[in-house]
Amino acid sequence: MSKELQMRAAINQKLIEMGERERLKELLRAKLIECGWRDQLKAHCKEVIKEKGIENVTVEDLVAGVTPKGRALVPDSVKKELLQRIRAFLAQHST
Amino acid sequence: MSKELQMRAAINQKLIEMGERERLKELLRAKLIECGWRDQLKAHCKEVIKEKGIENVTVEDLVAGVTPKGRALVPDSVKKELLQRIRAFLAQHST
Amino acid sequence: EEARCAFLDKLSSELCVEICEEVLAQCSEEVAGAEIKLALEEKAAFLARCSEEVCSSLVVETLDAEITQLAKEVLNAELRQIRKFIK
Repeated sequence: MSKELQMRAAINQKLIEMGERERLKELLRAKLIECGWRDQLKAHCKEVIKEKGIENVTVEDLVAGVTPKGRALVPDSVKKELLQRIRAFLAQHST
Repeated sequence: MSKELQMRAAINQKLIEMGERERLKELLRAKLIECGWRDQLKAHCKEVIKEKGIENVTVEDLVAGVTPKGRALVPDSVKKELLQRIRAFLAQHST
Repeated sequence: EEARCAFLDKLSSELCVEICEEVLAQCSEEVAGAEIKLALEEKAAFLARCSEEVCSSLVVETLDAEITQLAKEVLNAELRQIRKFIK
């Protein structure tokens, strides 16, 4: 295994073991609620259901239908904050 | 027109077009005979006529006089059966 | 040191995308599932309301017709009896 791959695996393991991965996910979840992302996605789901009719939509269809908009709706500031937290963790634990 | 009103109108139209409304009315008429409602109401009509005197009673008076009792005399089980038939029809034809 | 920094930057970005995708997928599924459940509940409630309305209008309509018919029948029968008696 190359040095890079070894480091990658070690960091991933550390992220999980130290609970940081879960904390980061929790942080992102909280931010998505705070910035109104969840409400916007909810509204978009309602539109899709209304348009197609509830009898013609499964959860899988709906997820597939709203995911592109869901991705686009995440504010850059939220992604940036997450990236900074990850960078800080890596800087601290990659020695 | 709201979506709900549109659906309501479509359901009523389907009930009529498919002949289900007439079938349901027939079912109700048959049930009213079967449970003795017709006989009870007939007796009540006779009582009202006797009480007021036949010379003082028109069809309209008689109808007005016996309607409250006529409505109250319909057994709950009959209404329940009718409601179940309607529910089943709507579940099948409301897409 | 420069290579290490570049590697950590790249890894951070990749992890960020990975975590984002994971959370977005979970949240999207939660939101979509909840909205479908809500829509189904709303539809069931609407159909129940609609059934009640159809049922009560059918009952009223049928009873009105039956009562009128019955009143006519009884009144006519009583009148016939009186006429017969007079004769």
